[in-house]
Amino acid sequence: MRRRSHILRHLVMALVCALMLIPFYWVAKTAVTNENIYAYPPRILPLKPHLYNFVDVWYLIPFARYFANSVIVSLIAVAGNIVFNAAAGYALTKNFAGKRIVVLLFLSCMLIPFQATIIPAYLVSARLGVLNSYLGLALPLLSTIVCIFVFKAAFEAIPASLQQAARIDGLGELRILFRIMLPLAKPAIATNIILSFIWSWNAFLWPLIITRDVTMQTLPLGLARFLAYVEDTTGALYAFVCMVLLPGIIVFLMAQKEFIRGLTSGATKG
Amino acid sequence: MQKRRDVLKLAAGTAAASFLPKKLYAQTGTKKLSILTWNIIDMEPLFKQWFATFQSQNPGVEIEWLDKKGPELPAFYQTQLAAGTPPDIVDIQGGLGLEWAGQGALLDLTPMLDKEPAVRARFNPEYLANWVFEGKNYLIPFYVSKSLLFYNKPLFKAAGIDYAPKSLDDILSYAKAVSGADRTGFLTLNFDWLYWPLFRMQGVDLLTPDLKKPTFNTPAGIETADKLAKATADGSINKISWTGRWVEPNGAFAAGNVGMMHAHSSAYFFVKTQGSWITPETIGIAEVPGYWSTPNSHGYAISKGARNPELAWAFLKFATEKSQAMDFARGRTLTTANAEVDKDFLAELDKNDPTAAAVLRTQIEHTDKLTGNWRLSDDSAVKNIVWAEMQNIFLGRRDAKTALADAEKKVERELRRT
Amino acid sequence: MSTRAILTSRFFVVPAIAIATLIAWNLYVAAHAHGEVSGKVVRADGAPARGATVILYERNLTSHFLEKTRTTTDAAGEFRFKDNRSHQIRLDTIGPDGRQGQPRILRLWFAAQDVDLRRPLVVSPSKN
Amino acid sequence: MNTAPPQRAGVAGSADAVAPPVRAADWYRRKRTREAMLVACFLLPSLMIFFLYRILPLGWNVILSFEYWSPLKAARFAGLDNYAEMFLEDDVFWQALTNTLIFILASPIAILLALAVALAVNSDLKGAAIYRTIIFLSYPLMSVAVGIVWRWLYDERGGFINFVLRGTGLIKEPIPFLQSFGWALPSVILADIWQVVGFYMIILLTGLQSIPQHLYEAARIDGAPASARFLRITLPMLRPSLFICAVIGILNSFTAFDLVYVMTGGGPAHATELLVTHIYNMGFGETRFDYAAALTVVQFTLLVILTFLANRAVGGNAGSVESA
Repeated sequence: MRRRSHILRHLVMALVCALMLIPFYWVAKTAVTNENIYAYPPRILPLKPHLYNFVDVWYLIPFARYFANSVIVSLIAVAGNIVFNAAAGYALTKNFAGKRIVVLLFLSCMLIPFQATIIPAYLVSARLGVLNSYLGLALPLLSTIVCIFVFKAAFEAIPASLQQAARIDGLGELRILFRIMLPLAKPAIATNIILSFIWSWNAFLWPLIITRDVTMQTLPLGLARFLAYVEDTTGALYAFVCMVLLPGIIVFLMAQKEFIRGLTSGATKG
Repeated sequence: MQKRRDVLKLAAGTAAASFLPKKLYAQTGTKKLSILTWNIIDMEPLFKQWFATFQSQNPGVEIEWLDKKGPELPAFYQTQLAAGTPPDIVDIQGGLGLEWAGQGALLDLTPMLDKEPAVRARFNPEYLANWVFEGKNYLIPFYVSKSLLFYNKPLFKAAGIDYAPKSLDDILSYAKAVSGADRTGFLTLNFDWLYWPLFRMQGVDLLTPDLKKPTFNTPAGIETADKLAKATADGSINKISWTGRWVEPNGAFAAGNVGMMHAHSSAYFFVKTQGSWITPETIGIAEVPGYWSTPNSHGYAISKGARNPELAWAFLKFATEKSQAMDFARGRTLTTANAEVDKDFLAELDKNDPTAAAVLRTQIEHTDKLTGNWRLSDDSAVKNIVWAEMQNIFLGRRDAKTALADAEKKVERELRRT
Repeated sequence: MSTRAILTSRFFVVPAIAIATLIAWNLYVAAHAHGEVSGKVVRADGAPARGATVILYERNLTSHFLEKTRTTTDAAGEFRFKDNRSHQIRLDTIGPDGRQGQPRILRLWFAAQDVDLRRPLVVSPSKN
Repeated sequence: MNTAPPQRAGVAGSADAVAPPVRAADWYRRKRTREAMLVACFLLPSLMIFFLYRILPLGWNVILSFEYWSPLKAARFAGLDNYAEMFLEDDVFWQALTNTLIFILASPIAILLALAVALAVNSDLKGAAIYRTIIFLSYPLMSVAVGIVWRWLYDERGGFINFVLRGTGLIKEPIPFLQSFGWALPSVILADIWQVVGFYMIILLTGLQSIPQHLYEAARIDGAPASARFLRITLPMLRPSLFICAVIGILNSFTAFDLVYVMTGGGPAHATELLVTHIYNMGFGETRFDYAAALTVVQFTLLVILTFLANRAVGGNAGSVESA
């Protein structure tokens, strides 16, 4: 019985994965060829694959510089997200006057599209004097509401008795947060790392507006620069996409182990 | 105490995490010129060279060059306007320049052009007149293009057509003859009124010459829209004509299964790199019946908020001078609307790349038959209204009569609004 | 956490491997980036083409090729360029009789990579 | 009158004896203020960022929506003109509103899908980590690239989907997915689901893994069947995560901006126009920031209501109201 249900589940999952992977295959295939993607019938296997598109990408944009900028901005954003979101998420597990308002405020903050805030956000950054700087690039991304709620949800699932015990032992709130709560909320941390990394890594419109120097631009802006040289049906574009995507995938692969640890630390499973 | 120290530590950490901004944009002693261009970062070497030359002629000038791609340039420019730091010079495509002129963002260049007739005389007058708004000239040509007809000679041959369409009906009947299986007969670009010559060749115009009233809702207008819709339904016209922007139509034509494409000259260079079938023998180049075409050009403007308007004007004169314009034409293989440059460059190109020369020659001929360039400050609003209804007609959601009547009403309302 | 645990954790190992690969690659590039392009030009019948002109075009960013430099082949039909700075070049040949050969596009792994053409360029191709 | 003096006397007389309780109350009060301080400090950084980059811009939009304004023109009071135009004259607004609602209402499908995947991946299934990785993989892709690829997948002539459907004989004539009024919006929604399903999954996984295992063990000892364990333990414990997913679904109606922009540009004839693309077009396309601001305010109000409803739908506890 159990075995059969397992096979069935594997089949379903394999199918889902296959569907998920088709666009990927196409990105990768186009990246190693220069085929016109509108040709009919589409060629399923790449014809004469090569890696020169990646070479083109490297020379068409200052890849190393953009990459370094992206890494710096993403590191700031990830660090900010873990500290600020964990703190805010922990605060929200407490009871305090005005909590409802704060939660409502947080929630409603999410509901404004960035496209409608470009001008005021730029003016704010100009007033803060952070235009064209790493901090300015990362600032709006330093805390994200979804991640605050991820932390809050994780903290709430931790038995209150643990906190109580810690408090009786005389630990301060900050220590409770960092010594007790955070180690038990590893999945939430991993989620925070993954999501905040992806968001800052892929941010496009904000860096475009706030940077003026070419030396401050991030990788996704390379896309705009890039599309100026080659149109978006060419292999080079897809090669670029691969090169932008890779760091995100690596971060995910490294951080997702924490899920497994979170899984096994939660007692034995049947 | 412990707790307070923890909090302090946290605060200190936060402060330390905040890098100080790298550079503040303060006014400096040197004269600064900032230039915002539209998606031509590939010309970086040439621009750097221009800047160096210009700086040697104007010592003490610092030049900041910004380049943004089409969809983002308006957002960037508007943000800079709101912040009070607009780039001195901005490169604008199509009718957007007039819109910004109408908003009061741009400097009127008429006095400068009047003072220096030699500069005015550089340009093809029709292209220069494209950016006259309420009698004032707000932009001067940077590089220009207008629509023409490309066709796939082998497909035409297979369909037994000796190409020479004299009217829209010819185009449609040829399209029908070519189409079938996975082939379609005709494709057009549609953004920025690029589809309008199809109407204009039938005698349909959008507005009265004083730009006060719509004139497209006529029997001829309805008939034309109807014909295009029918041809789309039976597969003669590729549907991408009405939904694609740049890449899809060009990609489809380059794939080699579309008979004709109505597009502006830059499409040729894109299509050529994409389509292996394209050789001088296989690609046909022609004017649209009646020689009607829609321009899709780039112009230089000076922001009204420019810190150094005289310097900006000096740079524009410099950049449109023969030698610079020629370099640019060569680097990008295009026409500049600097009449002398275009003539010389085409003569040169005739030797190296006759096909490209043939394409570009169409760009400087029949410039008295430009259409789709209405000098409105709300051109994009009108464009969006008309285009949405056109899509409804062409893709078969609404019949031409009611849709055009609706469009007419909405355009009237929009014209009243401003 | 002990030093050993840090050194063997994937958060150290992955970036370390990446950096090591990067350094190795850059060393390799530095040792092979003199911009030397050499090869041989032959006639349609396979005999070396002496005195043929070889033109080196660099690809500029809008997929046009711009002429950079040209040279003439020696008695053995061989030629050598020393100052290619590009990662994508085109070689055109013009025979002593003025006829053009088939152009060849070379895509290199890095800018100024040294290349020695294995297949000779053929001037005045056999179709005429 | 009678009781008062003795009481006072009592308090005054035995000050020492009563002192401890008073000090204790004081201590509690101090502890409460200290805790409030701490909560405030913990919330401060996030609140500052949101204030600067969310609340201020929102205020800016609200004010602007009652004015005539563009970057270079002095603001003039417009009353409700912008709103009147929107509700009475702007057909595109109504279309965009409908599309936005459809977009949001489609998100439960994706959430259910993600829940199924998350449950499967969170079990003792071998290779679960690989499945999880693959399914999440679409999320980090840049939306612009996703749009380009899906635009090709849907292409009428050269596209993969039509190729497969025709190859297997399911359809005779190719379907012009992005060119037809009926198909365009569902097609865009499908592409969007493809991209965000991994995001939902990761949120739900975080939630699943935060559920203490002993709850399940206790239930198993009690002999509760799997379905009961799911309904009684998993689902209630997942409420916060489900709420986050619902909010993400609502947000998605504007984070999908790039996707829509690249795939259809809002067309054909506004068939895939969302409020956010309309806002962008109005603001930066037609230089009507005042009108765009009014649109923003309406969208914001709409989303607040939807979020409130979503909170109700998953049990009303997700964040706002709960008592310890």
